[in-house]
Amino acid sequence: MSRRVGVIRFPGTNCEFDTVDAINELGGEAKVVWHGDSDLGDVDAIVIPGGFAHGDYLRCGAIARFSPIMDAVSTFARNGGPVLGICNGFQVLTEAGLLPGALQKNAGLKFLCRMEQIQFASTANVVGLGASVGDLLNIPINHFEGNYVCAKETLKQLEEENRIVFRYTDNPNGSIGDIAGISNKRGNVVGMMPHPERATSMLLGSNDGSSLLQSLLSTERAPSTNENVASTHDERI
Amino acid sequence: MRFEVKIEVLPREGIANPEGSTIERTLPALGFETAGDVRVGKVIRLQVEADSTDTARAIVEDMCDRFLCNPVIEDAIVEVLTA
Amino acid sequence: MRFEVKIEVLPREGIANPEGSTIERTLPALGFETAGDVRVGKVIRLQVEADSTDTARAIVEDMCDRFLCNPVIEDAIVEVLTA
Amino acid sequence: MAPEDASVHRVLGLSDEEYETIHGLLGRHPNHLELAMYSVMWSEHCSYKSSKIHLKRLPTEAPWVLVGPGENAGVIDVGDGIAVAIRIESHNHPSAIEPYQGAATGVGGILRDIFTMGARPIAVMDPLRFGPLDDPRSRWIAEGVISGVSGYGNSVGVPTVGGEIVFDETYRGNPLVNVLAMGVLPVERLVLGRASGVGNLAVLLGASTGRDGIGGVSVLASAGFDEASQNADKRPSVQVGDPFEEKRLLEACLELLDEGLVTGIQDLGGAGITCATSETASRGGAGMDVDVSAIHSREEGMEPFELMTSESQERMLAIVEPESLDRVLQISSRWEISASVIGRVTGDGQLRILDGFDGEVLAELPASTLHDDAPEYERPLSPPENLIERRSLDASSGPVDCAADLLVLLRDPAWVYSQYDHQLFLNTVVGPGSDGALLRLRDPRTGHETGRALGMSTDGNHRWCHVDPRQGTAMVVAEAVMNIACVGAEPMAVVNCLNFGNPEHPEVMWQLSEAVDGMSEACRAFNAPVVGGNVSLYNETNAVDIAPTPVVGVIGMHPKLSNPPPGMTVSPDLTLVLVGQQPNEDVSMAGSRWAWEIGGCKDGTLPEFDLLQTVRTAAYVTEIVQRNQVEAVHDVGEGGLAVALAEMAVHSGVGMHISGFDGHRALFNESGGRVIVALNRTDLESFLKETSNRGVPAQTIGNTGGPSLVLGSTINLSIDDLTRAARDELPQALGQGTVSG
Ligand SMILES: Nc1ncnc2c1ncn2[C@@H]1O[C@H](COP(=O)(O)OP(=O)(O)O)[C@@H](O)[C@H]1O
Ligand SMILES: [Mg+2]
Repeated sequence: MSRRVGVIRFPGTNCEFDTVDAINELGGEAKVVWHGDSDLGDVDAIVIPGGFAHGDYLRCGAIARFSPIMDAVSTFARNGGPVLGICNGFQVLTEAGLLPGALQKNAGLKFLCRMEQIQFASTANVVGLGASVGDLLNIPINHFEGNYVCAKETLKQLEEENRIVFRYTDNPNGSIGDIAGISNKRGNVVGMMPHPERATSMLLGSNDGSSLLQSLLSTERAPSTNENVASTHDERI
Repeated sequence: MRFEVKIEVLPREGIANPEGSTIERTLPALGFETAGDVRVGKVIRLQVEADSTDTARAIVEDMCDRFLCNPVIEDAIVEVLTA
Repeated sequence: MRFEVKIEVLPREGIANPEGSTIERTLPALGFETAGDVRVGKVIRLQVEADSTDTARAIVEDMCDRFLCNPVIEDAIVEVLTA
Repeated sequence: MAPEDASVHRVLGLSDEEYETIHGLLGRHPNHLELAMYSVMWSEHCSYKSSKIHLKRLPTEAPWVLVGPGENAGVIDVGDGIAVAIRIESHNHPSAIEPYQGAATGVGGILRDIFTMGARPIAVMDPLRFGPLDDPRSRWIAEGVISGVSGYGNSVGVPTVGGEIVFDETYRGNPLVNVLAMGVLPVERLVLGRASGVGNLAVLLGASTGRDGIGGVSVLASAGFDEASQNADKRPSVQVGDPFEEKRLLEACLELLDEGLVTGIQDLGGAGITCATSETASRGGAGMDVDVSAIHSREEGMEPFELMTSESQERMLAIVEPESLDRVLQISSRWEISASVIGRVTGDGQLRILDGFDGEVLAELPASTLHDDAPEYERPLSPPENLIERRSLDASSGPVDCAADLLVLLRDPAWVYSQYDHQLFLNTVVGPGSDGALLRLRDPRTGHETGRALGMSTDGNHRWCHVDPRQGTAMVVAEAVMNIACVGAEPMAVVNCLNFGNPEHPEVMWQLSEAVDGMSEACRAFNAPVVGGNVSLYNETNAVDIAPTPVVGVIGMHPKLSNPPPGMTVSPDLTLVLVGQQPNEDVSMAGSRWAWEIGGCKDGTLPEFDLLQTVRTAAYVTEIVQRNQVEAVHDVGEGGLAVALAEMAVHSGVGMHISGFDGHRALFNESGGRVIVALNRTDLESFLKETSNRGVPAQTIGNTGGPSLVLGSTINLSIDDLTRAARDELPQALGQGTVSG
């Protein structure tokens, strides 16, 4: 069981405590990890939460990826540790090369905060435990730069390798292939724009996010591997 | 020597540029019927210490590769302005 | 004739430029100790129909005044690139 | 110090009399720096010199009020050792010339008012008012302002949970951008903006000081906007906000407060360092030596008067004991926040500005004179000459096509609030899009739920207040209270932003005075004291004043929240009951949106308003919502009964049949204190019995179901048509790329 979860906090992150609360509510033990530390401590999983790391200046995630903690996150990911990037966390993971592609401004050029319906396209990843392909979830989005884009070959590869985790049923931001979330090849690193931690209580409108976080807590760390894991051309692992 | 450098970061060919399209849609209403092909990007001006224009350029190109520009979606044009 | 025009929109002198300052604070950690004075603005490239370079410039300057730039906080530099 | 030459004070906006007062206070002529400091502090914006005398009439006390007006924010005790800080402010004039940054810095400023009290800001609301949607410049302002609230608020990480959006001719050229913020804190962490303890240090935290916003107070916040003043020379005074700096500053300050490292703290807003140093010193009964050379500045060669009056954003002044300094610097550096010791608390009550602590004395004045001795004007006031004539007009005349009118009056603000993060912190049980917002209240020390929730709403109505500023303002307060009643919250406190025209016009002062009295009556009736506010005057274009626009924010408590409140969504086969004051058939339409936007008459006499009846109704509605006794609830506001019903129908995708209301007068009048309730048929009898026992009027008006909204024989519109009309108006008018005009 992955119970101890490190939630990374950059200056400008703002969903760290919401994420911690949601995880603890599900029986996990979440702790906030400062971006300037180089050691993750004893954790079984990592969440890079939403927010505006470094103000999202230059590009979302562009500065955050140079934070000292990101080396540890990369190592952890390479060793098969479960890593979930939510919203800004997804952007950081792409900038850091742990996931392919990039997130551009929404096609409508507006920030969007609202409930969206997404559908599981693959469950072979750390948030898919207990879920089935085709499952529909109501989870809020909250972003300006959530319009996923990648090279054609990358998209093809993502599809072939079953790495598209979620698709929107009604694309809100122009994402290629309606993509709301993807994983790396092994499925231990997932990035998604919707915020599962905001969908963990019916009092707030939905608890469809709980199962995703529960899955993260329940995943065994993927076996460490030395073989060269094939990745897309713009992934750095 | 201190060089002033200008870096233009533009969305790569083939990548949607909604900001450009929005401006393009608005222009005719303002009487600018003939304007078109609008692309919007970022410009970064900075100063850097270097021995020569070439080194200045090399330093800034390195900056672009590593940091200022995301090659998945952007191209950078570097211009060394003054010594 | 069709001209390609480049418009640089930069924060006016004395106006804070948070994006530039944030980049500036990051550069030393990446080994670019000597870089400084970073300012970030917008660049807009577009094409426009005009009789001459001067008219092209005039059209685009008008566009800037009315639409592309808010002189309260921004300056625009217009450059006519090619006919 | 050179004696002052005759005219400089006038350029700085000080009258000859004010100059003489300064002369008397100092016993000598002030120098330029001193004069600049008095001029910014005695500006309308900082001194409230025209309004103070009226504001004193507002009720401000209740056992739960910990801090009333006069501090950076009002604070109330909400039980369990938890306090709530709340404040509202205007950023009207900056937003007129640079909408994005004007609004962004408005959000930034109000958040600092909250965290300066030791509270973590957890909610923002943005009551916004713009010129007509068909005016390109007004659209440009509206879009810029909305993006600015979104860009700054989302990024700094505070949810925007509600607000208003109004378009009217009166705001062409002078938009109103008000921003409210609310935060929570453990009662024991409450810190005030006080400097005490001789030898303590004043540490300037945050952004560097630049030339932006020099004279912003006197020039921007207090000058009218006619065509001529929209010219370039005033422009550099606009400031640019940096939400990332603010976020780090916020976290750093809350950490300093958590560790008990500061004895007083004050945000820098209008009048910058002058205000912060003199206010902390005089509140603490102390003095301060300020070293201008220690101020971290953004530009070369800034003059002392520039450093002292700059309104650069994202700065705070903390008063710390010398032993705590190292730790303060450590925390600041961890959050990448600049920190400089710029002042020392002294015992003599003097504010001394020095070039180096042991250097030349550049200015010296009694700190308290900048506040306590600021002028207070009893400006002439008089009602408009033609008031009687105006009140005799019939506002119900005009061409009538009720169905078409309803489509015009419907507007869904979702396009606005979907650009705002309204969910951060996982408290938002009811966000924007209903009546009041409802946020779960969690203990700021542990994060644990208290099982209680805070209701919030902001409301204003320039149409009502134009017709009758006194009753109009009372009705505005009642509407705000009714909005939170609809989410089950009982009012605890009110904050207000008084947006008015030029106070040198006697009619404007009369409006302000009447509005204060109307607000006082209503706040007393609801037992909700005013804990803070802001006055914005000189809202005028080409010497035409805006319609009087007092905006109120109300906060209240839902004592026991286990389920989301019913909201306005109905299912088919429910009975609809109109609860509250029931207007006569010949009710006045004065001040209604119909009269202004369709009928074309802006005057008349407001419908009768029974405040005590409304208090009873609100209390009753609160109870039935708390008990989840009804299926749906929605108050009747702008646009009257027809709009309220249509909103419910659109929200639910369910039609309605209503009888007994025919014609535009019955459908669109804006008589106050009414709420629509939907309940199961089987509950109707007991419900009506209960309302009658409670002395709350109630009348069954129809039922839900079917694909259309059928209002008697007057209106029959499909839900699809209504939905399109409501949903499409804003995205079609805005968001298409607009022009500065
Ligand atoms: N500018 C805005 N920002 C955020 N929320 C808004 C804004 N304008 C309107 N809303 C929200 O939309 C809903 C309807 O607004 P409004 O019609 O003004 O409500 P009411 O008539 O009940 O006061 C409310 O929940 C309000 O908070
Ligand atoms: Mg309402």
